[in-house]
Amino acid sequence: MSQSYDRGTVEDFGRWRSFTAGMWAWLFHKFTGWVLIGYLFTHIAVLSTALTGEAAYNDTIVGLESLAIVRLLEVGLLAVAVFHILNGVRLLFIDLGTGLEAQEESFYASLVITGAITIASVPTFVSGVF
Amino acid sequence: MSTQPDQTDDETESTPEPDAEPEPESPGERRRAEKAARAEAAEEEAADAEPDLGDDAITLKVFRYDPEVEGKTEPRFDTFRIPFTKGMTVLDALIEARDTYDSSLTFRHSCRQAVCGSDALFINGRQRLGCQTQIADLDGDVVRVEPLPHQDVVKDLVVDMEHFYDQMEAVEPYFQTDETPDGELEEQFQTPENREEIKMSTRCIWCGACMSSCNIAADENEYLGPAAINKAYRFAMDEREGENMKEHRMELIEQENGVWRCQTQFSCTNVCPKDIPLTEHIQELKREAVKSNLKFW
Amino acid sequence: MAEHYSSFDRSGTKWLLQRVTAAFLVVVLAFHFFLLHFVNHAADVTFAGTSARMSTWTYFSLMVLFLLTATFHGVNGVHNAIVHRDGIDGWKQTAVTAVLVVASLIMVVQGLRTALVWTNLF
Amino acid sequence: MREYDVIVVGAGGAGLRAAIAAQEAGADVAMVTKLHPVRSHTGAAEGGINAALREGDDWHDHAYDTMKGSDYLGDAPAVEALTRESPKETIQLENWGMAFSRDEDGQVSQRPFGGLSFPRTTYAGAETGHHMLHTMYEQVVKRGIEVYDEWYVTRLAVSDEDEPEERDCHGVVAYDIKRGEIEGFRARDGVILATGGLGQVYDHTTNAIANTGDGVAMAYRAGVPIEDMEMIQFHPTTLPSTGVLISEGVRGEGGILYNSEGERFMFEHGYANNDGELASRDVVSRAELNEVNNGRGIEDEYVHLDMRHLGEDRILDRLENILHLAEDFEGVDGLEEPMPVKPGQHYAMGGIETDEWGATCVGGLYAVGECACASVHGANRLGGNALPELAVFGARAGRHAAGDVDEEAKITTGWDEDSEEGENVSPVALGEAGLPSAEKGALADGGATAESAGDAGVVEEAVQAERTRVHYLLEKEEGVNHAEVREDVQRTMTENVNVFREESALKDALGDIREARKEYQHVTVEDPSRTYNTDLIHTIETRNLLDVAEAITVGALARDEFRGAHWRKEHQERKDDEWLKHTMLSWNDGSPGLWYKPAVLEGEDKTYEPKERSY
Ligand SMILES: Cc1cc2nc3c(=O)[nH]c(=O)nc-3n(C[C@H](O)[C@H](O)[C@H](O)COP(=O)(O)OP(=O)(O)OC[C@H]3O[C@@H](n4cnc5c(N)ncnc54)[C@H](O)[C@@H]3O)c2cc1C
Ligand code: HEM
Ligand code: SF4
Ligand code: F3S
Ligand code: FES
Repeated sequence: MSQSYDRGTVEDFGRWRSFTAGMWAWLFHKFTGWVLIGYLFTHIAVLSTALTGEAAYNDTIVGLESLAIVRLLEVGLLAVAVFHILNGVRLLFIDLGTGLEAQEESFYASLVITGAITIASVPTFVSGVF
Repeated sequence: MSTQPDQTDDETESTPEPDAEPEPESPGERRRAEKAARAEAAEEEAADAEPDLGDDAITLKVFRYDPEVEGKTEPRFDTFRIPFTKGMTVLDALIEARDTYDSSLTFRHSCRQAVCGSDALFINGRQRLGCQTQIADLDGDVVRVEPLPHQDVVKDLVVDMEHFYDQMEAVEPYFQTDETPDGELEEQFQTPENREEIKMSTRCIWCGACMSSCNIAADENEYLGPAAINKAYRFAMDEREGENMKEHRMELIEQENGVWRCQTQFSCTNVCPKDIPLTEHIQELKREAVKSNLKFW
Repeated sequence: MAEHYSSFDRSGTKWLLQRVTAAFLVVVLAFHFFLLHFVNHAADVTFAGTSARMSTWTYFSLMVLFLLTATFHGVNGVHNAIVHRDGIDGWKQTAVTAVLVVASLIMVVQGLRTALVWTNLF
Repeated sequence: MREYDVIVVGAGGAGLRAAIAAQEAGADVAMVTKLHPVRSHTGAAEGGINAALREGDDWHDHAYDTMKGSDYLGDAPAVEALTRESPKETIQLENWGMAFSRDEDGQVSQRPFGGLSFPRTTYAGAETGHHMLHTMYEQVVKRGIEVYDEWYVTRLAVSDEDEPEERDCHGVVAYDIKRGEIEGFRARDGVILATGGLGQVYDHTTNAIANTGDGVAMAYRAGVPIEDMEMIQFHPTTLPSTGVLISEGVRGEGGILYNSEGERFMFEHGYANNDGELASRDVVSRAELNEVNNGRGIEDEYVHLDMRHLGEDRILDRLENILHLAEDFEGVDGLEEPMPVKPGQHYAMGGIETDEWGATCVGGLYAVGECACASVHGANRLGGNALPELAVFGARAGRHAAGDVDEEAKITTGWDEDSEEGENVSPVALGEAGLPSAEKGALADGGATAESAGDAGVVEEAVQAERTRVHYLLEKEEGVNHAEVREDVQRTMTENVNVFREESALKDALGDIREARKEYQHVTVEDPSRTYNTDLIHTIETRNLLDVAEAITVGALARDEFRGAHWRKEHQERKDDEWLKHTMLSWNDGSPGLWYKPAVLEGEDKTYEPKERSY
């Protein structure tokens, strides 16, 4: 074969403008999954302060929870988790072979519901720090 | 009028340098150089005059690349203005551009009726068959044509299909039965229902649109891709092949690079010009695989 | 592939487990979030409170299962993403697997140790 | 140079079947094709495969129908080989897994087709060709047969003895489209041409853009006679804007043709009182044009084909593909409205002269499929008879080339004692358009090499000649683009050598073709690239179109009678005393000569007596 032009990875991702619902769902699911597992690691790390004693644990939790930034991150975490759950359920249905025709709609539904739940829970999450 | 350089990529479209030393050039080269110069002049004129092709002219932006032709080794977009006629397809427009303006414009095509699978292209941001895409159905007045993404470009709109063919051929894409009929004129019966079940999967024309649209199949990886899995489906679901053969087929598609890699992006299903429900077929095979595994557990 | 029937196919098993854990996680994660952010506000969590919950068998075993499934689900997801998307194989694949397995083992051990601090079941 | 026992040129249905057969007979086979096999135009065939499979049917009846359909210009031994072996080949395809449509009891389905006395057209939806092509290619993959795809065969390596019958074919020269390299392929046992149709001679055709009659033109220039080239089939139901085919299956299932007055004209105007819409294709095509010419066409161009009354279920089950075609290429919903249709070029009955084993008069050279003329279709092909031809003759030629057959052929090839010299009918000179001598070698394709060069030498020489030609085309000074020449040819053919043929128009066409030949001398290739140079390929193809178009027109002018697809204004009847013979054309190193050969009407155990052909 003579030369050919390899457009490379950059161009693969440069196509995001033409992504369809299913691709976005895939991307978001990936992203949220990674955030969740990342969080799980930190979560366990935080919790294991309990190993050094009751006081250390309580102080860490209270200390962290009093930071506005942590509260905001928690809202983000909720959004991420809710999307991952909803889209995860969507994927489970797809795996079972139901609702394939409605795959776009169900993705949009996941997004909307995630948004709604996130907004609705903001008061609960931030109460006490602002 | 002739090809017009795309405004955004104009650095790549440099005017041909006049040869400094008298290189021994062939008549063909000389002719081409002259022609290029003339075309250039005509182009400038045309750009000034803004040729009038009627209200119905469309603008075609086409990806150009040629590994050995000067000025084309850096990919660029060329712009053609084509008079629009009713019922014109993107393929028609490309042919028109080639036959009237630039005969070096290169693309695959043959049947003009969506059966040969030669002209899967990236048209306005989506994989489509040029011959099956009515220009009137596209949004906007600019038609942007690129070679299929995720594949190496050989020249202009022609991509290297070898990887796709390799994947298609990796799934043992041929009918095999547990037992062959004895008599010369003996058919293997198949219920109309079973034929119906595999019908959609047999429609594939090997155009490669699906593979090109799948992010998982992109890159240098060995994922079989939707078309090849669909091919496997076509045989695995065909009752005439028999149970043992089906086991064998399931093994093939359950490998590392088989069905498990699909992340249900659905883009394959979206772009398939033959409306094959690819994702559905892949998912069905995943479930079949789990089921057949559970049986032996 | 010759050994196909003797053992459950690896990638197929993991695929299925990923779904099964997901289905389980839907419930537990929702419960977890609800309990620790809405019923009991996260800011009000204390060692004593956690300890009390952890001292019932149902809650304790649920949390341990939660830890195990979430770890499997998350780490396996990451593993798939790396191995499948980038299509790496050979020693690189082995290395990725090893790192991920070690990391999750550390996390599970650490998680269990923490859980044992709280509980008075043993 | 690459070397194989058998080289198959073209990978449509005919080529694939030939390759499989040759390989099964033990030959080392390679296929060389300008398109990837699954891109071949066999994939476009819709309707079905005729085979006498069922109780109550008999291959003799199929042979009779075919002979009648051919208007008694078919050669009986070939027709009988076709109809006798078609059931076997069809079931062979089924055994290879082809997804035929099925009856309730699980057998393959059959449906009625034009000109058949029994519903024996075996089909797979309205995509029979697609399934057949893919099934065969799958078998080629299974057998690991070597395929050179996107290699364009430009010339045959034939030795240059004086008489074509003494010549031998030693291989082919091919141009690797992707790399731009020319290479020789030596065939130890045989070269099988299976290059398909020539529809691009016309501008309104059901054929693919790649159907440029390359095989016919190459064989013709190598000295092989070509037969009945004037016999071009115009299909009555093609979409007006693109020429995309609406399968005869629609009429087979009960579709009805209406004119602008809403009359079912096939009956109401008495074109075919018994079979109506299902009369033979030539009859229906002429009827439609007659309606249009008499002011009963819609928009003065077409008629309507209505299938709405068949009901959605039946349409979806058996003709779904038609709905997509009508929608995508004409914007018409076949479930809601009638589809516009008009006749379009569809099939070439004529082609390279072969016997019933696919062998030509040049040693080691075979031709099968649409590029060949065995002849099974005579003056008119019945729908559903081409696909079985691919399978039957593909298999026969493959086996023969691999040396697996020692049966004498009943059909003779080349000049023999029954042949008769023809008169020159053309008002203008034919053949090579007086090229400047320096370039002659670069453009003429005739037999090329001296005996002394040896077998491989013949190929080597042909490769050299081809390199010169390609170099010449790429380096030529300023000139015209092949597309202009091609357009000229297509225009004049469509205008003058169409369904209705008239002496003065045919002569005009020959004049135009002469002009086009002269133009072609100035043709240049703009694209200097070696990589995927389609400009070069199309330029070479255009040369082939010229030769083929001329042959069609010469034959049409010579045959002053009305037979099958060939209608002549001045000669409104079939002249059996004079014209039960094939028109033959030989290149004679650049100056074509016309001659005739009697049609073979004696079959195995009966002679097919010409009867009036009414439907
Ligand atoms: C729209 C349509 C519908 C039809 N429907 C039916 C039907 O229902 N029933 C029926 O019996 N018949 C039907 N026919 C007729 C039949 O399909 C064709 O006659 C037949 O498919 C021709 O097959 P082939 O193998 O000879 O050629 P093709 O399938 O055309 O293949 C030609 C091959 O030759 C190769 N080739 C050509 N030139 C060169 C070259 N220079 N170098 C290398 N390779 C070359 C090409 O790449 C290709 O692989 C239909 C035809 C058309 C157009
Ligand atoms: C609560 C319910 C959850 C559901 C329904 C769910 C569902 C899923 C599903 C179905 C997949 C597979 C996607 C695929 O292979 O195509 C997946 C991937 C993943 N999940 Fe979850 N999940 C849940 C919770 C979690 C949690 C708690 C974590 C973190 C610990 C997590 C981390 C991941 C990761 C990292 C991936 C891989 C993403 C990728 O493809 O890159 N998930 N999830
Ligand atoms: S599955 Fe569809 S998109 Fe993919 S190659 Fe086949 S026809 Fe093309
Ligand atoms: S786009 Fe790719 S991820 Fe699966 S659903 Fe289609 S193969
Ligand atoms: S040209 Fe054949 S699919 Fe478009």
